[in-house]
Amino acid sequence: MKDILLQITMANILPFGEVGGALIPLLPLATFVILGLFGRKYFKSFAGILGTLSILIVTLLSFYTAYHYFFVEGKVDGVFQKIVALKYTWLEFSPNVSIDMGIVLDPISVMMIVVVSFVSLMVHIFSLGYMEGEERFATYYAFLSLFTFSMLGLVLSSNIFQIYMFWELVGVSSYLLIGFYFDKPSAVAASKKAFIVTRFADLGFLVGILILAFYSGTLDFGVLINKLTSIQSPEFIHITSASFLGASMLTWGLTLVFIGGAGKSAMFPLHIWLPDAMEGPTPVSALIHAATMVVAGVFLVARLFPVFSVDGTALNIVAYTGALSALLAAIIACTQTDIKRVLAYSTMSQIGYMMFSLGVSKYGGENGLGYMASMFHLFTHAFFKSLLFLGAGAVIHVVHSNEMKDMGGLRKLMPITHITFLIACLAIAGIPIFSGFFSKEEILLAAYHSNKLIYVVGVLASGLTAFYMFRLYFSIFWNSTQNADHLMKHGHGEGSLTIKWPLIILAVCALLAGFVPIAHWVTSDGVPLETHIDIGFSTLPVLLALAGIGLASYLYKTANTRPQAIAHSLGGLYQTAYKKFYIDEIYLFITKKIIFNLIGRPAAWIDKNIVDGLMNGLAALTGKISELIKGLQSGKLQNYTLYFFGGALGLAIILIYFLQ
Amino acid sequence: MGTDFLILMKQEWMVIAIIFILMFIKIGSNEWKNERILNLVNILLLINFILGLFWNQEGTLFNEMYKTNPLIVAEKNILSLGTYIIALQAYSWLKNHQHVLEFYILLLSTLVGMFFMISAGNLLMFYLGLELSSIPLAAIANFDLEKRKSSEAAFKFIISSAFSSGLLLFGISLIYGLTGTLTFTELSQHLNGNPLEIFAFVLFIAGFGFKISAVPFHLWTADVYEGAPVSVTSYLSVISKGAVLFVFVSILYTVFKPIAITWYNILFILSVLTMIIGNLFAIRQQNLKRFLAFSSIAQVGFILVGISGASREGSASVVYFVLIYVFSNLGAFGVVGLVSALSGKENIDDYKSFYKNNPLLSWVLAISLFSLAGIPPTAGFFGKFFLLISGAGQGNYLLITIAALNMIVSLYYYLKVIKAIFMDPNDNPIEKLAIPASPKLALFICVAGIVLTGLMSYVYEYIYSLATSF
Amino acid sequence: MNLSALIILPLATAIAILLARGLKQVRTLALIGSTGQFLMSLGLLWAYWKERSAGNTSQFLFEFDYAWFAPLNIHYHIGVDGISVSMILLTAFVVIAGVLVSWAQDNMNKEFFFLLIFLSLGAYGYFISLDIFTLFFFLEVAVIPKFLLIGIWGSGKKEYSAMKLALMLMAGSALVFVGLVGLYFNTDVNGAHSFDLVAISKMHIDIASQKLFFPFAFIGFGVFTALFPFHTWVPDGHSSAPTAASMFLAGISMKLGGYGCLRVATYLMPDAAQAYAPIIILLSTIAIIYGAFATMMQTDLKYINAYSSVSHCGFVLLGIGMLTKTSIIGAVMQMVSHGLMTALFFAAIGMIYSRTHTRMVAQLGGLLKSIPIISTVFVIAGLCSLGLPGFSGFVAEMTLFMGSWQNADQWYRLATILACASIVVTAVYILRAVGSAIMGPVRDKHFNNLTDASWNERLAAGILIIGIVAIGIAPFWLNQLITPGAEHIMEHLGRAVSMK
Amino acid sequence: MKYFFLQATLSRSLPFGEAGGALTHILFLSTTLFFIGMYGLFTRRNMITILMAVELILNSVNINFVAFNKYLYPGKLDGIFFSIFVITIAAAEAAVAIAIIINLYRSHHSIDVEDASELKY
Repeated sequence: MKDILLQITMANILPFGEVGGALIPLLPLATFVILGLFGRKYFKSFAGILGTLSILIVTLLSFYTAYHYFFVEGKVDGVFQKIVALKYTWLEFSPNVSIDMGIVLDPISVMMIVVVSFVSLMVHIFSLGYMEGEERFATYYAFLSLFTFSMLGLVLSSNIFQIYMFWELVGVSSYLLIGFYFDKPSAVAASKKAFIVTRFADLGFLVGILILAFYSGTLDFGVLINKLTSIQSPEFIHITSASFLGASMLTWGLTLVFIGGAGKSAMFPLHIWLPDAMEGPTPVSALIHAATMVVAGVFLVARLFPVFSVDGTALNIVAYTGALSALLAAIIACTQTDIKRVLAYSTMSQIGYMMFSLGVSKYGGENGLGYMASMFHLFTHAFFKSLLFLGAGAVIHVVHSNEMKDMGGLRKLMPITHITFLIACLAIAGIPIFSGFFSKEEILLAAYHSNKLIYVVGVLASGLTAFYMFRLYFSIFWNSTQNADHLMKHGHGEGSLTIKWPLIILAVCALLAGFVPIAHWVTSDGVPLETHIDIGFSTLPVLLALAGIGLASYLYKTANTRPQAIAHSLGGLYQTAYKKFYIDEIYLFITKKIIFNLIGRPAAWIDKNIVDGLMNGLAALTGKISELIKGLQSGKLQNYTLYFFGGALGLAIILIYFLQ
Repeated sequence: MGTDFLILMKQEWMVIAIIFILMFIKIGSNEWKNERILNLVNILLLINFILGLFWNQEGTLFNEMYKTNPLIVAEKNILSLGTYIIALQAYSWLKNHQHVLEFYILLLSTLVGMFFMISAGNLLMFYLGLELSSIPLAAIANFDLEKRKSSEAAFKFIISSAFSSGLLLFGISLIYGLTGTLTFTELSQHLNGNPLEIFAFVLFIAGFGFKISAVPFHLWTADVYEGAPVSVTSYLSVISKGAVLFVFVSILYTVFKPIAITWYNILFILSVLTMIIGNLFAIRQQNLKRFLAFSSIAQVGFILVGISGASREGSASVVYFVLIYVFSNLGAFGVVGLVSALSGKENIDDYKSFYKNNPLLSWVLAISLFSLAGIPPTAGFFGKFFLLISGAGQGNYLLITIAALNMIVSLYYYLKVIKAIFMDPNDNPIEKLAIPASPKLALFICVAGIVLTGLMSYVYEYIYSLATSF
Repeated sequence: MNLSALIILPLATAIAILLARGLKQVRTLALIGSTGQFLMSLGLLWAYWKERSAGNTSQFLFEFDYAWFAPLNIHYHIGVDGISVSMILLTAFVVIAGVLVSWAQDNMNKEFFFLLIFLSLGAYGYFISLDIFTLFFFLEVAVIPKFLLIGIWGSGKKEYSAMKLALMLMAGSALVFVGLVGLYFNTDVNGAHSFDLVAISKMHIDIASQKLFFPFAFIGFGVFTALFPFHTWVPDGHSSAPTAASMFLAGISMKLGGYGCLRVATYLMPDAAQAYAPIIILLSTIAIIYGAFATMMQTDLKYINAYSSVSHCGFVLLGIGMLTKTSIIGAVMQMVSHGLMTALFFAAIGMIYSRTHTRMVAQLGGLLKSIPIISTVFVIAGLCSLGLPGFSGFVAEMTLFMGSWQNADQWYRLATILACASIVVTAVYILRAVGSAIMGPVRDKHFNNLTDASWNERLAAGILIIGIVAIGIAPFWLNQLITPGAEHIMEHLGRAVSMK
Repeated sequence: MKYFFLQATLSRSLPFGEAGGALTHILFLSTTLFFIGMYGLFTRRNMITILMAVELILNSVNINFVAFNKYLYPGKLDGIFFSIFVITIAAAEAAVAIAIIINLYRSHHSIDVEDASELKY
């Protein structure tokens, strides 16, 4: 057996050397195994504490790592290095091509582990109160740990196949968590849908990997990026000269990989699973469908960004898909009434921002602004969006409904939730000082310098964002107070400390995250970037956002019939947006009508009647012939002798005249 | 000369001695009980078989009319063993029969006839042996005197047999006319393959075809097998057929070697026809005896494939297969005969849920059928494999493919019986049968033979060492 | 290590079972025997590693050669390489799980366990054979027990299924037979024909005869491993069989075919394998896609798994047809993985069926609530089937795809992409089944009173899951086990090409 | 027509030598007898007649043997001996056959061959 290969460079970045590094993903895995096997029986309510403790340790380790990377050892000659901290061969196909399990530390992965573990910790704590009394409490924490493990593994991947594996694992943990309330048919359907849609996208990812790996002759990110970005390398010449249907194999490979990313990140037209995924417990939505898993697609493109940057076509696809998704989702979000769905569409919209920001970016230096902005937005978005979801969760916890009409006037009942939610809304709307403002400005700036059309879309969407977020905010916390009064009467409180504290912590983050100098740390080439806010440039988006807020307060702050009137006057347009542009229906048509009826059913029918029928027919034919020739054995002696003689004579004739 | 005469023909003498002992008993006293006679006969046949294994010599007698060599001795021993098993199995049937002694006298006469036939070095001797082995058989085919089917079977058998000897003789007479000799060793030097000779040869082969029931000379087989008593049927299907096959191989391989191409073509046609027709008819049978008749026809098809190999492997594998066939077919017939004698049921439908009350018999029948179907680890697998491998030695893979596909068809009907025994429900399955000791012994021998003959390669290697090279 | 012990132990167990009395004795004996097999297979793995790490690089280890039928040059020649060892491990895992699952088998228990153990004997013998006669012998040994197992203890239209299975498999082996005989007569080892796999591999058989006999051997073995369009025994056979028999059938018996395609057809007739590769790939791609779509329409859990087996075994043949080292490794991995996974699946289905007395997806629902352990087992099997990382299915499929993609031909690429696409369809049917049978509201009041898995069922599932996970999270050992064998095959292919 | 055709083939290919003429005539006779027997066997319905037809066939063989012996190979007595044995065996055969027919008559009350056709298919 070949020994496990350990390649440690600058191991002291990681707490306690490589062991500590490996602990970051493996601790949640261990928690998953322990809770999964024994949780039901032996832990029951202690499971939550155990899971939270383990994730707390992981968070501390991540912070330690981030500190050491960004402040102590990560930078060599002013450039943040890509450090392979741990690597062992998992499956070797040939000396060059192997799937490795490793930990790679570079700005984006270090940033991501911080985000993932921190948000995960918040969600763990929140769930202690939120999921209390749930029958499958231990299982819930097991799944959360599994997800955390997979997500950490994903961001730390050193190998494109490793990322694919964890990609699938986050998919399945998402599946398990969405379907957590398995006795609800809608939850089951949603989990199924989420998994299948992303699986379909992953097909693209897989084929993309095959293409890239074949031409570059490696699966290792470092080597792959090296080979496919150096114009003179034979691999590069090979992959760009080979073409299929008019596009080079590089474009194909990257586009296919991007399809995988688009699936996971709910980009149009593969976004249909995300709104449905809100069937899962709300903290799960906060963790998976807001802050971490859904940005995996962005992360993937960022990870391969050097390669993307040499291929304009692929990058354009990324940009336009992102922009389209951002706008589309924003429009749909304005019409939805389920608060979690609104948040889901807003997530999709924000990820659209990140995507197109990457798409308009170039590699290196100032040109890499979009890359930086995208990562920045990813960072800030994680906080305010998980905060929004947790806030929504707290609301749902009290109201026991997802529908806006069941809410209203909750600001008195739930003051902390109200304040934190407001902060988050301001952040996402891009109001200055709040974190979202900084990242969104960078994105729009990058777009402005590179693609005016996308810039316009971005600005438009940012106005819409402010509108629908505040529509949400007002509908929940202001508007009619009937429901709130009713709840007050029955003595409902805001919830336990475990519910409140995460909200507060996240609110602080959402407020302050914008001041984190991401530009100094996370850039396309590792060289720190200086950014500054251009007041003049910011005016338009901020004004638009304020307008959106104003419109929302006009329409939704108090109970009135104006929204209905507007919806009515928009008629078909409103309906189209409300029905999410009928994309679900189109999918349904394709799957149910075309795949099931035109492929599945015929295949089953053919198998039963034609292929199997052939076999049965063969047997039946034999029986038929047997029946047919039974007359030979007539029972009459004279016939027998006649056949006997005839046979002999025939044999003689054949032999004498034909075979001689 | 005198001692040679006694020693070389030792096996014949022993059987003749048994016949005489039985005749003395018949003449001397009528008081003997059936059981006593049956036990005596069984012991005598066992002694005959054991003695047949030792003190054998090689040589010729009567101006090469009679010859013997280790292979022939081995073949005769196989037949003796088979006869012994059949005698054991006949116990339940003959226990209450009036004419036990006559049965054995006639039966053993045919055995003597076969011995002479195998040892024949001359067409006349061959003919005499053949007739001696078939005419008494017709008589014992009618041994259930009062049964209509039995008489009909015997009648069909004797007339077909006479007719086939007529053709055979006509062929022999023409061969004689063309070559002027009847001795095997001289015959082979005079053959040159002209059309008349081929015509004569075809008639000659037709005679053989009748005996081994190759299609299209097989039509009597099923009727006779069904009508005759089970013991006679098993004797016909195993011993009589086996003996003729032994002769057939040696005559083709030695006497008719000069016209090998001709008989290769004949064997090709016959084997394909035999396999296909045998199988197609076997599929639709309900009566187990009739079913086994057709299955044995199909088996002959495979044997013909083996013979067509025209090699030392060919002759060895035919002898080997016949040995295995003795065990397998007698195992099957043994069970069928027992059930028929004790409960009177012969149809496949009657065997539904047979396993419920008679697990032992079921397994014996199943193992025998598996062996007939050629399923490992039973010996039948090896037998068939070697037959087909020697057949493939000629490079005719079409024949092998046809044979292999026919094995599937044959498997189907064997499995149909297995299915009835083990799987099909039946409200009224056959009661638990009390099996007398001697049939039990017979079945044990059969099963042991089926299991061991294949796995112990020694048996095949021994036969191979005896076999004549082509 | 004396490999014959792998045959002798099951034989001794089988005989002991025949002599035993009562269910308790019988099943105890069966368990002891299968545990013995299990330990022995692990011992074999250990011994194999020891030999290899001691620097023994010969192609086959622990060889033993005895002239069985000397006149025909038939030998009892046994030995193992990594591929065989992995298949033997698979067999041992499935056998012990199968015995455990059948713990409560009361109806004709003696015969049942006898046949199970006998079947395993055939499989072991098959995997250790280095003489193609012996190999063929054991191949057929393993057929008839299945017929009886299905026909006697099965459910539904069991007689029909049993008959169909037996006939189609025997038809397959008849074709194999023709192929082997043809091969035999085209060999010349020291002036004699030979069945010896090693000896034949060292000589060059002329291309015309290779081309003539390769289809026989390949299709023949292919029938066992559900080669389209000869796969129709699979759904009926699997669904009618009792649980343990389904497990054996899908877990072991279908692998006999794949192993034969690789070890006999491809290895011994490399030129023909190359010539026929497009057809193999075409058929296996059809099997993969078509099997997957046909699965989607099934409503019976066993049918779902059976059709998915058609699809998954298509991967095996695809890997063999692609003829690259990685794809062949992938094919072998897929065999092991699918064997374990599908056995687990059938075990879970059997457990569900024995409690709810239905296998129809539409009649089940909400089982996760009342029988969480069994449901979890089912879900794990499903996730493995749809190729989730961490389980063996993923490793095998990815290896296969990587290997297939190395074949630069456009059409082969298309086949690979289609094969990749099938995993999406797999997700659809697995999740549909899981969604409506395991999850969802409780469909029937009685389901609330079901008892969860008993110790033997847990143990059986646990053993299989350990196997699946052991490959899933640490595939390198299996990879290294298989690689030398695959390299030998590739080397042979390469040499054959240069001889052209 | 078929039979004549066959006879023509026979006579063309026989190496008759000087004795050709006479032998041909005798062979013609025996062949005719053979086919007459055959015809009787195929068409008669009485079992005894059928038996007689078979005897005719055997007799044609006897004629063959004797003729060949006399004209072609007069030095040895192979053919003649053969025919004696054939006659003997034919007698034995007839005896057994008639016994069987008698027994059959007991159960069937008929010796029409059509009545003895219960065993079929």
